Amino acid sequence: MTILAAIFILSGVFFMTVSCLGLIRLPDFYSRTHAVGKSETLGAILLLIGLALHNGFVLGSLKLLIILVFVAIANPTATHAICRAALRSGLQLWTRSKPGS
Amino acid sequence: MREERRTSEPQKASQRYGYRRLISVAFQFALLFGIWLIFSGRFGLKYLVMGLICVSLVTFLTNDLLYYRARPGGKAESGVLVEFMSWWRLLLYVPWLFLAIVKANLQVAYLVLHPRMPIDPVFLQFRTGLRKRLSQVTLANSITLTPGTVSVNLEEGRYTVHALVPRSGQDLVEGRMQNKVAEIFLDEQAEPPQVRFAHSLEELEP
Amino acid sequence: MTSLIFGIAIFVALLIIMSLYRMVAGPTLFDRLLGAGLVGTKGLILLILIGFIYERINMFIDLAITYALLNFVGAIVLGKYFERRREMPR
Amino acid sequence: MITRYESPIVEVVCRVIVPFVQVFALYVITHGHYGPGGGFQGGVILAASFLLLRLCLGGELAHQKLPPRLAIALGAFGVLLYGLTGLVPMMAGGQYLDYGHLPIPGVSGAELRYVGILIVEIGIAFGVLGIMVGIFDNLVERQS
Repeated sequence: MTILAAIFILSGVFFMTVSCLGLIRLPDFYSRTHAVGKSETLGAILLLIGLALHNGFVLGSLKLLIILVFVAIANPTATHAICRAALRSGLQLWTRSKPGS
Repeated sequence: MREERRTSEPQKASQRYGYRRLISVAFQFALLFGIWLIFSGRFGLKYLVMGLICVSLVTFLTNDLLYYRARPGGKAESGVLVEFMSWWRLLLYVPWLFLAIVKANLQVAYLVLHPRMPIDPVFLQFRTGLRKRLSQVTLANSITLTPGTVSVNLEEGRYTVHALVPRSGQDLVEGRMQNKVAEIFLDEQAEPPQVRFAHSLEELEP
Repeated sequence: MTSLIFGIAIFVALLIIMSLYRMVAGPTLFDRLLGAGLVGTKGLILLILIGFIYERINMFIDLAITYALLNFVGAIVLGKYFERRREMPR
Repeated sequence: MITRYESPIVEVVCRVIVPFVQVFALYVITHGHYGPGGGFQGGVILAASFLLLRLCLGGELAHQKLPPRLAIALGAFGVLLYGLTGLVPMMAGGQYLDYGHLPIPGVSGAELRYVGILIVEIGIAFGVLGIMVGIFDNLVERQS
Protein backbone atom coordinates (compact mmCIF):
# COMPACT_ATOMS: atom_id res chain seq x y z
CA MET A 1 0.00 0.00 0.00
CA THR A 2 2.77 2.39 0.93
CA ILE A 3 4.63 1.65 -2.29
CA LEU A 4 1.48 2.24 -4.34
CA ALA A 5 0.90 5.56 -2.58
CA ALA A 6 4.53 6.56 -3.18
CA ILE A 7 4.19 5.74 -6.89
CA PHE A 8 1.04 7.88 -7.20
CA ILE A 9 2.63 10.77 -5.30
CA LEU A 10 5.84 10.73 -7.32
CA SER A 11 4.03 10.61 -10.66
CA GLY A 12 1.84 13.50 -9.51
CA VAL A 13 4.95 15.50 -8.65
CA PHE A 14 6.37 14.66 -12.09
CA PHE A 15 3.31 16.08 -13.87
CA MET A 16 3.35 19.19 -11.68
CA THR A 17 6.98 19.72 -12.65
CA VAL A 18 6.00 19.33 -16.31
CA SER A 19 3.29 21.96 -15.93
CA CYS A 20 5.73 24.34 -14.28
CA LEU A 21 8.38 23.84 -16.98
CA GLY A 22 5.70 24.22 -19.65
CA LEU A 23 4.57 27.49 -18.16
CA ILE A 24 8.11 28.80 -18.43
CA ARG A 25 9.22 27.26 -21.74
CA LEU A 26 6.19 27.41 -24.06
CA PRO A 27 6.14 30.38 -26.43
CA ASP A 28 2.71 32.02 -26.09
CA PHE A 29 -0.33 32.35 -23.87
CA TYR A 30 -2.55 29.77 -25.57
CA SER A 31 0.15 27.12 -25.41
CA ARG A 32 0.76 27.82 -21.75
CA THR A 33 -2.89 27.14 -21.00
CA HIS A 34 -2.20 23.52 -21.95
CA ALA A 35 0.35 23.30 -19.16
CA VAL A 36 -2.11 24.73 -16.64
CA GLY A 37 -5.31 23.07 -17.81
CA LYS A 38 -4.03 19.52 -18.26
CA SER A 39 -0.79 18.71 -16.49
CA GLU A 40 -1.64 20.65 -13.37
CA THR A 41 -5.03 18.96 -13.02
CA LEU A 42 -3.62 15.47 -13.52
CA GLY A 43 -0.75 16.19 -11.13
CA ALA A 44 -3.13 17.35 -8.43
CA ILE A 45 -5.43 14.36 -8.98
CA LEU A 46 -2.59 11.83 -8.74
CA LEU A 47 -1.10 13.50 -5.68
CA LEU A 48 -4.46 13.56 -3.90
CA ILE A 49 -5.09 9.88 -4.73
CA GLY A 50 -1.67 9.01 -3.37
CA LEU A 51 -2.20 10.99 -0.18
CA ALA A 52 -5.64 9.41 0.31
CA LEU A 53 -4.08 5.94 -0.03
CA HIS A 54 -1.39 6.92 2.45
CA ASN A 55 -4.02 8.23 4.86
CA GLY A 56 -5.96 4.98 4.90
CA PHE A 57 -9.69 4.34 5.02
CA VAL A 58 -10.89 7.14 7.27
CA LEU A 59 -13.14 10.17 6.81
CA GLY A 60 -10.18 12.39 5.97
CA SER A 61 -9.58 10.38 2.81
CA LEU A 62 -13.15 11.05 1.69
CA LYS A 63 -12.51 14.76 2.20
CA LEU A 64 -9.43 14.43 0.00
CA LEU A 65 -11.60 12.79 -2.66
CA ILE A 66 -14.05 15.71 -2.46
CA ILE A 67 -11.16 18.11 -3.06
CA LEU A 68 -10.13 15.91 -6.00
CA VAL A 69 -13.55 16.16 -7.63
CA PHE A 70 -13.65 19.90 -7.00
CA VAL A 71 -10.23 20.43 -8.58
CA ALA A 72 -11.13 18.25 -11.55
CA ILE A 73 -14.24 20.35 -12.23
CA ALA A 74 -12.99 23.80 -11.28
CA ASN A 75 -9.52 23.84 -12.85
CA PRO A 76 -10.60 23.41 -16.50
CA THR A 77 -13.38 25.93 -15.96
CA ALA A 78 -11.04 28.56 -14.56
CA THR A 79 -8.60 27.95 -17.43
CA HIS A 80 -11.47 28.33 -19.89
CA ALA A 81 -12.58 31.61 -18.30
CA ILE A 82 -9.11 33.18 -18.58
CA CYS A 83 -8.61 31.78 -22.09
CA ARG A 84 -11.93 33.13 -23.29
CA ALA A 85 -11.15 36.56 -21.88
CA ALA A 86 -7.85 36.53 -23.81
CA LEU A 87 -9.59 35.50 -27.04
CA ARG A 88 -12.24 38.19 -26.77
CA SER A 89 -9.72 40.90 -26.06
CA GLY A 90 -7.91 39.95 -29.26
CA LEU A 91 -4.71 38.22 -28.18
CA GLN A 92 -2.97 36.78 -31.26
CA LEU A 93 -1.60 33.24 -31.19
CA TRP A 94 1.94 32.10 -31.99
CA THR A 95 2.39 29.83 -35.02
CA ARG A 96 5.40 28.04 -36.39
CA SER A 97 4.39 27.96 -40.04
CA LYS A 98 2.23 30.65 -41.60
CA PRO A 99 -0.07 29.12 -44.26
CA GLY A 100 0.81 30.20 -47.79
CA SER A 101 4.39 31.20 -47.07
CA MET B 1 -65.22 14.25 -7.52
CA ARG B 2 -65.25 11.94 -10.47
CA GLU B 3 -64.42 14.56 -13.11
CA GLU B 4 -61.13 15.43 -11.57
CA ARG B 5 -59.80 11.95 -11.98
CA ARG B 6 -59.74 12.27 -15.76
CA THR B 7 -56.64 14.36 -16.18
CA SER B 8 -56.06 16.30 -19.35
CA GLU B 9 -52.81 16.32 -21.25
CA PRO B 10 -51.23 19.45 -19.74
CA GLN B 11 -52.12 18.24 -16.25
CA LYS B 12 -50.35 14.98 -16.96
CA ALA B 13 -47.34 16.93 -18.15
CA SER B 14 -47.32 18.97 -14.98
CA GLN B 15 -47.64 15.81 -12.88
CA ARG B 16 -44.64 14.33 -14.63
CA TYR B 17 -42.83 17.60 -14.04
CA GLY B 18 -43.63 17.36 -10.34
CA TYR B 19 -42.38 13.79 -10.16
CA ARG B 20 -39.04 14.63 -11.76
CA ARG B 21 -38.70 17.68 -9.57
CA LEU B 22 -39.35 15.58 -6.49
CA ILE B 23 -36.64 13.13 -7.54
CA SER B 24 -34.27 16.03 -8.03
CA VAL B 25 -35.01 17.44 -4.57
CA ALA B 26 -34.62 14.07 -2.87
CA PHE B 27 -31.40 13.29 -4.68
CA GLN B 28 -29.92 16.69 -3.87
CA PHE B 29 -30.90 16.34 -0.22
CA ALA B 30 -29.27 12.91 0.06
CA LEU B 31 -26.10 14.04 -1.68
CA LEU B 32 -25.74 17.20 0.42
CA PHE B 33 -26.41 15.28 3.63
CA GLY B 34 -23.73 12.77 2.69
CA ILE B 35 -21.30 15.62 2.09
CA TRP B 36 -22.27 17.09 5.47
CA LEU B 37 -21.59 13.79 7.24
CA ILE B 38 -18.18 13.50 5.56
CA PHE B 39 -17.25 17.04 6.55
CA SER B 40 -18.61 16.91 10.06
CA GLY B 41 -17.31 13.50 11.13
CA ARG B 42 -19.42 13.70 14.32
CA PHE B 43 -22.51 11.56 14.64
CA GLY B 44 -24.07 12.80 17.88
CA LEU B 45 -27.79 13.65 17.82
CA LYS B 46 -27.04 17.37 18.15
CA TYR B 47 -24.89 17.41 15.04
CA LEU B 48 -27.29 15.29 13.02
CA VAL B 49 -30.20 17.63 13.79
CA MET B 50 -28.04 20.64 12.96
CA GLY B 51 -27.04 18.99 9.69
CA LEU B 52 -30.65 18.21 8.80
CA ILE B 53 -31.63 21.85 9.36
CA CYS B 54 -28.70 23.25 7.35
CA VAL B 55 -29.08 20.81 4.45
CA SER B 56 -32.85 21.41 4.26
CA LEU B 57 -32.22 25.14 4.14
CA VAL B 58 -29.68 24.84 1.33
CA THR B 59 -31.88 22.43 -0.63
CA PHE B 60 -34.84 24.77 -0.31
CA LEU B 61 -32.80 27.77 -1.41
CA THR B 62 -30.89 26.28 -4.33
CA ASN B 63 -33.01 23.52 -5.82
CA ASP B 64 -34.13 25.63 -8.78
CA LEU B 65 -30.48 26.26 -9.66
CA LEU B 66 -30.06 22.57 -10.42
CA TYR B 67 -33.41 22.33 -12.20
CA TYR B 68 -33.55 24.48 -15.31
CA ARG B 69 -34.09 24.52 -19.07
CA ALA B 70 -32.00 21.81 -20.64
CA ARG B 71 -31.69 23.56 -24.00
CA PRO B 72 -30.97 27.25 -24.38
CA GLY B 73 -34.23 28.19 -26.12
CA GLY B 74 -36.32 25.14 -25.35
CA LYS B 75 -39.14 24.57 -22.91
CA ALA B 76 -38.26 21.17 -21.48
CA GLU B 77 -36.93 21.56 -17.98
CA SER B 78 -34.52 19.10 -16.50
CA GLY B 79 -32.25 18.78 -13.52
CA VAL B 80 -28.51 18.39 -13.44
CA LEU B 81 -28.87 15.65 -10.86
CA VAL B 82 -31.66 13.91 -12.75
CA GLU B 83 -29.32 13.71 -15.73
CA PHE B 84 -26.66 12.17 -13.52
CA MET B 85 -29.06 9.48 -12.31
CA SER B 86 -27.66 7.34 -15.12
CA TRP B 87 -24.52 6.90 -13.08
CA TRP B 88 -23.60 3.45 -14.42
CA ARG B 89 -22.95 4.96 -17.85
CA LEU B 90 -20.91 7.66 -16.11
CA LEU B 91 -18.90 4.94 -14.39
CA LEU B 92 -17.97 3.61 -17.81
CA TYR B 93 -17.06 7.08 -19.04
CA VAL B 94 -14.80 8.14 -16.17
CA PRO B 95 -12.10 5.41 -16.56
CA TRP B 96 -12.00 6.04 -20.32
CA LEU B 97 -11.62 9.77 -19.63
CA PHE B 98 -8.90 9.12 -17.08
CA LEU B 99 -6.91 7.00 -19.54
CA ALA B 100 -7.33 9.70 -22.18
CA ILE B 101 -6.12 12.32 -19.69
CA VAL B 102 -3.02 10.29 -18.88
CA LYS B 103 -2.26 9.75 -22.59
CA ALA B 104 -2.74 13.45 -23.35
CA ASN B 105 -0.49 14.40 -20.46
CA LEU B 106 2.26 12.08 -21.62
CA GLN B 107 2.04 13.78 -25.01
CA VAL B 108 2.24 17.24 -23.43
CA ALA B 109 5.17 16.10 -21.29
CA TYR B 110 6.95 14.85 -24.42
CA LEU B 111 6.34 18.15 -26.22
CA VAL B 112 7.48 20.26 -23.28
CA LEU B 113 10.55 18.23 -22.36
CA HIS B 114 11.73 17.82 -25.98
CA PRO B 115 14.72 20.16 -26.49
CA ARG B 116 13.35 21.77 -29.68
CA MET B 117 9.66 21.72 -28.68
CA PRO B 118 8.06 20.43 -31.91
CA ILE B 119 4.78 22.30 -31.52
CA ASP B 120 2.62 23.87 -34.19
CA PRO B 121 -0.33 25.60 -32.50
CA VAL B 122 -3.59 25.95 -34.38
CA PHE B 123 -7.20 26.91 -33.73
CA LEU B 124 -9.96 24.42 -34.52
CA GLN B 125 -13.58 25.38 -34.98
CA PHE B 126 -16.53 23.03 -35.23
CA ARG B 127 -20.22 22.89 -34.52
CA THR B 128 -21.42 20.10 -32.28
CA GLY B 129 -24.52 17.98 -32.72
CA LEU B 130 -25.18 17.86 -28.97
CA ARG B 131 -28.34 19.66 -27.92
CA LYS B 132 -28.39 19.61 -24.10
CA ARG B 133 -26.43 22.26 -22.27
CA LEU B 134 -25.06 19.86 -19.68
CA SER B 135 -23.63 17.53 -22.32
CA GLN B 136 -22.10 20.48 -24.17
CA VAL B 137 -20.40 21.59 -20.97
CA THR B 138 -19.18 18.07 -20.18
CA LEU B 139 -17.73 17.84 -23.68
CA ALA B 140 -16.00 21.22 -23.27
CA ASN B 141 -14.35 20.29 -19.98
CA SER B 142 -13.36 16.88 -21.37
CA ILE B 143 -11.78 18.65 -24.35
CA THR B 144 -9.81 20.87 -22.02
CA LEU B 145 -8.58 17.86 -20.09
CA THR B 146 -7.83 15.45 -22.90
CA PRO B 147 -6.35 15.27 -26.33
CA GLY B 148 -3.79 18.05 -26.53
CA THR B 149 -6.52 20.65 -26.85
CA VAL B 150 -8.02 23.44 -24.75
CA SER B 151 -11.54 24.69 -25.36
CA VAL B 152 -11.35 28.45 -25.73
CA ASN B 153 -14.90 29.44 -26.53
CA LEU B 154 -18.38 27.95 -26.72
CA GLU B 155 -21.25 29.89 -28.21
CA GLU B 156 -24.52 28.27 -29.26
CA GLY B 157 -22.96 24.89 -29.88
CA ARG B 158 -19.93 26.18 -31.75
CA TYR B 159 -16.62 25.34 -30.15
CA THR B 160 -13.33 27.15 -30.64
CA VAL B 161 -10.48 24.89 -29.62
CA HIS B 162 -6.74 25.50 -29.38
CA ALA B 163 -4.48 22.55 -30.19
CA LEU B 164 -0.72 22.23 -29.68
CA VAL B 165 -0.25 19.98 -32.72
CA PRO B 166 -2.93 19.65 -35.42
CA ARG B 167 -3.07 15.86 -35.32
CA SER B 168 -4.06 15.86 -31.65
CA GLY B 169 -7.51 17.00 -32.72
CA GLN B 170 -8.02 13.58 -34.29
CA ASP B 171 -10.50 12.45 -31.63
CA LEU B 172 -12.62 15.50 -32.31
CA VAL B 173 -12.47 15.14 -36.09
CA GLU B 174 -13.77 11.61 -35.83
CA GLY B 175 -16.40 12.65 -33.32
CA ARG B 176 -15.52 9.84 -30.90
CA MET B 177 -15.65 11.81 -27.69
CA GLN B 178 -18.84 13.55 -28.74
CA ASN B 179 -20.61 10.22 -29.17
CA LYS B 180 -19.34 9.04 -25.78
CA VAL B 181 -20.85 12.11 -24.11
CA ALA B 182 -24.08 11.68 -26.09
CA GLU B 183 -24.32 8.13 -24.76
CA ILE B 184 -24.16 9.27 -21.15
CA PHE B 185 -26.81 11.97 -21.32
CA LEU B 186 -29.04 10.22 -23.89
CA ASP B 187 -28.42 13.03 -26.32
CA GLU B 188 -28.57 12.87 -30.12
CA GLN B 189 -25.88 10.85 -31.85
CA ALA B 190 -24.54 13.02 -34.62
CA GLU B 191 -22.32 12.84 -37.67
CA PRO B 192 -18.62 13.64 -37.15
CA PRO B 193 -18.41 17.43 -37.19
CA GLN B 194 -16.89 19.62 -39.88
CA VAL B 195 -13.64 21.00 -38.47
CA ARG B 196 -12.04 24.22 -39.70
CA PHE B 197 -8.38 24.96 -39.04
CA ALA B 198 -7.31 28.56 -38.47
CA HIS B 199 -3.79 29.87 -37.96
CA SER B 200 -4.69 33.38 -36.80
CA LEU B 201 -7.53 35.25 -35.20
CA GLU B 202 -8.63 36.78 -38.51
CA GLU B 203 -9.41 33.37 -39.98
CA LEU B 204 -11.86 32.55 -37.19
CA GLU B 205 -15.55 32.93 -37.81
CA PRO B 206 -16.92 35.80 -35.76
CA MET C 1 7.24 7.93 4.16
CA THR C 2 7.30 11.01 6.36
CA SER C 3 10.66 12.07 5.01
CA LEU C 4 9.34 11.55 1.47
CA ILE C 5 6.39 13.84 2.18
CA PHE C 6 8.72 16.40 3.72
CA GLY C 7 10.96 16.37 0.66
CA ILE C 8 7.98 16.65 -1.68
CA ALA C 9 6.65 19.63 0.27
CA ILE C 10 9.99 21.43 -0.18
CA PHE C 11 10.00 20.51 -3.88
CA VAL C 12 6.46 21.87 -4.39
CA ALA C 13 7.51 25.09 -2.67
CA LEU C 14 10.39 25.37 -5.16
CA LEU C 15 7.91 24.81 -8.00
CA ILE C 16 5.78 27.66 -6.65
CA ILE C 17 8.80 29.95 -6.74
CA MET C 18 9.47 28.83 -10.32
CA SER C 19 5.96 29.66 -11.44
CA LEU C 20 6.23 33.05 -9.77
CA TYR C 21 8.68 33.82 -12.61
CA ARG C 22 5.81 33.80 -15.10
CA MET C 23 3.79 36.13 -12.86
CA VAL C 24 6.63 38.63 -12.73
CA ALA C 25 7.90 38.41 -16.31
CA GLY C 26 4.78 37.45 -18.25
CA PRO C 27 4.48 39.59 -21.38
CA THR C 28 0.70 39.96 -21.17
CA LEU C 29 -1.71 40.28 -18.30
CA PHE C 30 -3.29 36.90 -19.02
CA ASP C 31 0.05 35.14 -18.54
CA ARG C 32 0.16 36.60 -15.08
CA LEU C 33 -3.36 35.35 -14.37
CA LEU C 34 -2.35 31.89 -15.55
CA GLY C 35 0.67 31.93 -13.26
CA ALA C 36 -1.57 32.97 -10.39
CA GLY C 37 -3.86 30.00 -11.04
CA LEU C 38 -0.89 27.63 -11.05
CA VAL C 39 0.39 29.04 -7.78
CA GLY C 40 -3.11 28.56 -6.35
CA THR C 41 -3.32 24.85 -7.18
CA LYS C 42 0.22 24.18 -5.95
CA GLY C 43 -0.50 26.11 -2.78
CA LEU C 44 -3.52 23.86 -2.20
CA ILE C 45 -1.30 20.77 -2.49
CA LEU C 46 1.30 22.35 -0.23
CA LEU C 47 -1.30 23.06 2.45
CA ILE C 48 -2.38 19.41 2.48
CA LEU C 49 1.26 18.26 2.65
CA ILE C 50 1.87 20.58 5.60
CA GLY C 51 -1.18 19.03 7.24
CA PHE C 52 0.40 15.59 6.84
CA ILE C 53 3.69 16.80 8.27
CA TYR C 54 2.07 18.27 11.38
CA GLU C 55 -0.44 15.37 11.56
CA ARG C 56 -3.43 17.67 11.75
CA ILE C 57 -5.03 16.63 8.49
CA ASN C 58 -8.67 17.46 9.22
CA MET C 59 -7.90 21.07 10.00
CA PHE C 60 -5.66 21.64 7.00
CA ILE C 61 -8.10 19.99 4.60
CA ASP C 62 -10.74 22.56 5.54
CA LEU C 63 -8.23 25.31 4.90
CA ALA C 64 -7.34 23.75 1.56
CA ILE C 65 -10.96 23.55 0.42
CA THR C 66 -11.49 27.20 1.29
CA TYR C 67 -8.32 28.14 -0.57
CA ALA C 68 -9.33 26.21 -3.69
CA LEU C 69 -12.78 27.77 -3.63
CA LEU C 70 -11.56 31.34 -3.33
CA ASN C 71 -8.99 30.65 -6.06
CA PHE C 72 -11.77 29.52 -8.40
CA VAL C 73 -13.95 32.52 -7.61
CA GLY C 74 -11.00 34.83 -8.22
CA ALA C 75 -10.29 33.30 -11.63
CA ILE C 76 -13.94 33.69 -12.67
CA VAL C 77 -14.09 37.31 -11.46
CA LEU C 78 -10.89 38.35 -13.24
CA GLY C 79 -11.92 36.54 -16.42
CA LYS C 80 -15.23 38.34 -16.49
CA TYR C 81 -13.67 41.70 -15.70
CA PHE C 82 -10.99 41.61 -18.40
CA GLU C 83 -13.38 40.26 -21.01
CA ARG C 84 -14.96 43.67 -21.35
CA ARG C 85 -11.80 45.43 -22.42
CA ARG C 86 -11.47 45.42 -26.19
CA GLU C 87 -7.95 46.84 -26.33
CA MET C 88 -5.00 44.65 -25.41
CA PRO C 89 -4.16 45.25 -21.75
CA ARG C 90 -0.47 45.23 -20.95
CA MET D 1 -27.72 45.59 -13.01
CA ILE D 2 -24.91 43.13 -13.35
CA THR D 3 -24.93 41.04 -16.53
CA ARG D 4 -24.69 37.29 -16.72
CA TYR D 5 -21.61 35.40 -17.81
CA GLU D 6 -22.17 34.54 -21.45
CA SER D 7 -20.22 31.29 -21.45
CA PRO D 8 -22.49 28.30 -20.73
CA ILE D 9 -19.54 26.36 -19.32
CA VAL D 10 -19.03 28.75 -16.43
CA GLU D 11 -22.76 29.10 -15.89
CA VAL D 12 -23.50 25.38 -15.56
CA VAL D 13 -20.43 24.73 -13.41
CA CYS D 14 -21.48 27.51 -11.04
CA ARG D 15 -25.01 26.12 -10.81
CA VAL D 16 -23.57 22.76 -9.80
CA ILE D 17 -20.97 24.07 -7.35
CA VAL D 18 -22.98 26.65 -5.41
CA PRO D 19 -25.09 24.27 -3.22
CA PHE D 20 -21.99 22.36 -2.12
CA VAL D 21 -20.21 25.60 -1.30
CA GLN D 22 -23.15 26.69 0.84
CA VAL D 23 -23.20 23.39 2.73
CA PHE D 24 -19.46 23.77 3.36
CA ALA D 25 -19.99 27.33 4.59
CA LEU D 26 -22.70 26.21 7.03
CA TYR D 27 -20.38 23.45 8.24
CA VAL D 28 -17.62 25.98 8.90
CA ILE D 29 -20.03 28.23 10.80
CA THR D 30 -21.48 25.50 13.00
CA HIS D 31 -18.22 23.67 13.75
CA GLY D 32 -16.28 26.83 14.50
CA HIS D 33 -15.00 25.81 17.93
CA TYR D 34 -13.60 22.43 16.84
CA GLY D 35 -11.34 23.52 14.02
CA PRO D 36 -10.34 26.51 11.99
CA GLY D 37 -13.15 28.81 11.05
CA GLY D 38 -16.19 30.09 12.81
CA GLY D 39 -18.60 32.84 12.03
CA PHE D 40 -16.35 35.19 10.12
CA GLN D 41 -14.81 32.62 7.77
CA GLY D 42 -18.07 30.82 7.18
CA GLY D 43 -19.80 34.13 6.45
CA VAL D 44 -17.15 35.01 3.90
CA ILE D 45 -17.55 31.63 2.14
CA LEU D 46 -21.34 32.04 2.15
CA ALA D 47 -20.95 35.53 0.71
CA ALA D 48 -18.57 34.13 -1.94
CA SER D 49 -21.24 31.66 -3.02
CA PHE D 50 -23.78 34.46 -3.45
CA LEU D 51 -21.25 36.59 -5.33
CA LEU D 52 -20.58 33.60 -7.61
CA LEU D 53 -24.31 33.45 -8.32
CA ARG D 54 -24.40 37.16 -9.13
CA LEU D 55 -21.40 36.90 -11.45
CA CYS D 56 -22.58 33.83 -13.34
CA LEU D 57 -26.35 34.11 -13.56
CA GLY D 58 -26.68 37.87 -13.72
CA GLY D 59 -28.79 40.24 -11.65
CA GLU D 60 -32.28 39.01 -12.51
CA LEU D 61 -31.98 35.49 -11.12
CA ALA D 62 -29.46 36.18 -8.38
CA HIS D 63 -31.42 39.10 -6.94
CA GLN D 64 -34.33 36.71 -6.47
CA LYS D 65 -32.09 34.53 -4.32
CA LEU D 66 -30.83 37.35 -2.13
CA PRO D 67 -32.23 40.83 -2.85
CA PRO D 68 -29.78 43.68 -2.10
CA ARG D 69 -32.10 45.20 0.51
CA LEU D 70 -32.50 41.84 2.24
CA ALA D 71 -28.70 41.51 2.35
CA ILE D 72 -28.34 44.79 4.21
CA ALA D 73 -31.20 43.81 6.52
CA LEU D 74 -29.52 40.47 7.22
CA GLY D 75 -26.31 42.26 8.10
CA ALA D 76 -28.12 44.49 10.56
CA PHE D 77 -30.00 41.50 11.98
CA GLY D 78 -26.74 39.65 12.53
CA VAL D 79 -25.21 42.50 14.48
CA LEU D 80 -28.42 42.79 16.50
CA LEU D 81 -28.35 39.07 17.28
CA TYR D 82 -24.76 39.34 18.44
CA GLY D 83 -25.48 42.35 20.63
CA LEU D 84 -28.62 40.92 22.20
CA THR D 85 -26.97 37.58 22.92
CA GLY D 86 -24.30 39.55 24.70
CA LEU D 87 -26.82 41.65 26.62
CA VAL D 88 -29.21 38.92 27.79
CA PRO D 89 -26.72 37.40 30.31
CA MET D 90 -26.22 40.87 31.78
CA MET D 91 -29.93 41.02 32.56
CA ALA D 92 -29.69 37.58 34.14
CA GLY D 93 -26.91 38.74 36.41
CA GLY D 94 -23.74 37.84 34.51
CA GLN D 95 -21.29 39.83 32.44
CA TYR D 96 -21.38 40.81 28.77
CA LEU D 97 -21.14 37.64 26.58
CA ASP D 98 -21.13 35.46 29.70
CA TYR D 99 -23.00 32.55 28.15
CA GLY D 100 -23.26 30.58 31.36
CA HIS D 101 -25.99 32.95 32.57
CA LEU D 102 -28.24 32.68 29.51
CA PRO D 103 -31.78 32.18 30.86
CA ILE D 104 -32.63 29.04 28.89
CA PRO D 105 -34.44 26.48 31.08
CA GLY D 106 -33.39 22.87 31.10
CA VAL D 107 -29.77 23.23 29.98
CA SER D 108 -26.83 24.34 32.01
CA GLY D 109 -23.08 24.64 32.13
CA ALA D 110 -21.08 23.55 29.09
CA GLU D 111 -24.21 22.90 27.04
CA LEU D 112 -25.39 26.46 27.66
CA ARG D 113 -22.01 27.88 26.70
CA TYR D 114 -22.15 25.83 23.48
CA VAL D 115 -25.58 27.25 22.56
CA GLY D 116 -24.42 30.78 23.30
CA ILE D 117 -21.31 30.48 21.15
CA LEU D 118 -23.38 28.99 18.32
CA ILE D 119 -25.86 31.88 18.37
CA VAL D 120 -23.05 34.43 18.40
CA GLU D 121 -21.32 32.67 15.50
CA ILE D 122 -24.54 32.73 13.47
CA GLY D 123 -24.93 36.44 14.21
CA ILE D 124 -21.38 37.17 13.05
CA ALA D 125 -21.92 35.08 9.90
CA PHE D 126 -25.09 37.00 9.01
CA GLY D 127 -23.32 40.28 9.60
CA VAL D 128 -20.36 39.41 7.40
CA LEU D 129 -22.60 37.98 4.67
CA GLY D 130 -24.76 41.10 4.57
CA ILE D 131 -21.85 43.52 4.53
CA MET D 132 -19.88 41.66 1.82
CA VAL D 133 -22.87 41.35 -0.51
CA GLY D 134 -23.85 44.94 0.21
CA ILE D 135 -20.38 46.25 -0.70
CA PHE D 136 -20.41 44.21 -3.92
CA ASP D 137 -23.85 45.48 -4.99
CA ASN D 138 -22.89 49.05 -4.21
CA LEU D 139 -19.71 48.82 -6.31
CA VAL D 140 -21.55 47.28 -9.27
CA GLU D 141 -24.26 49.94 -9.22
CA ARG D 142 -21.69 52.73 -9.15
CA GLN D 143 -19.81 51.28 -12.10
CA SER D 144 -22.72 50.95 -14.53
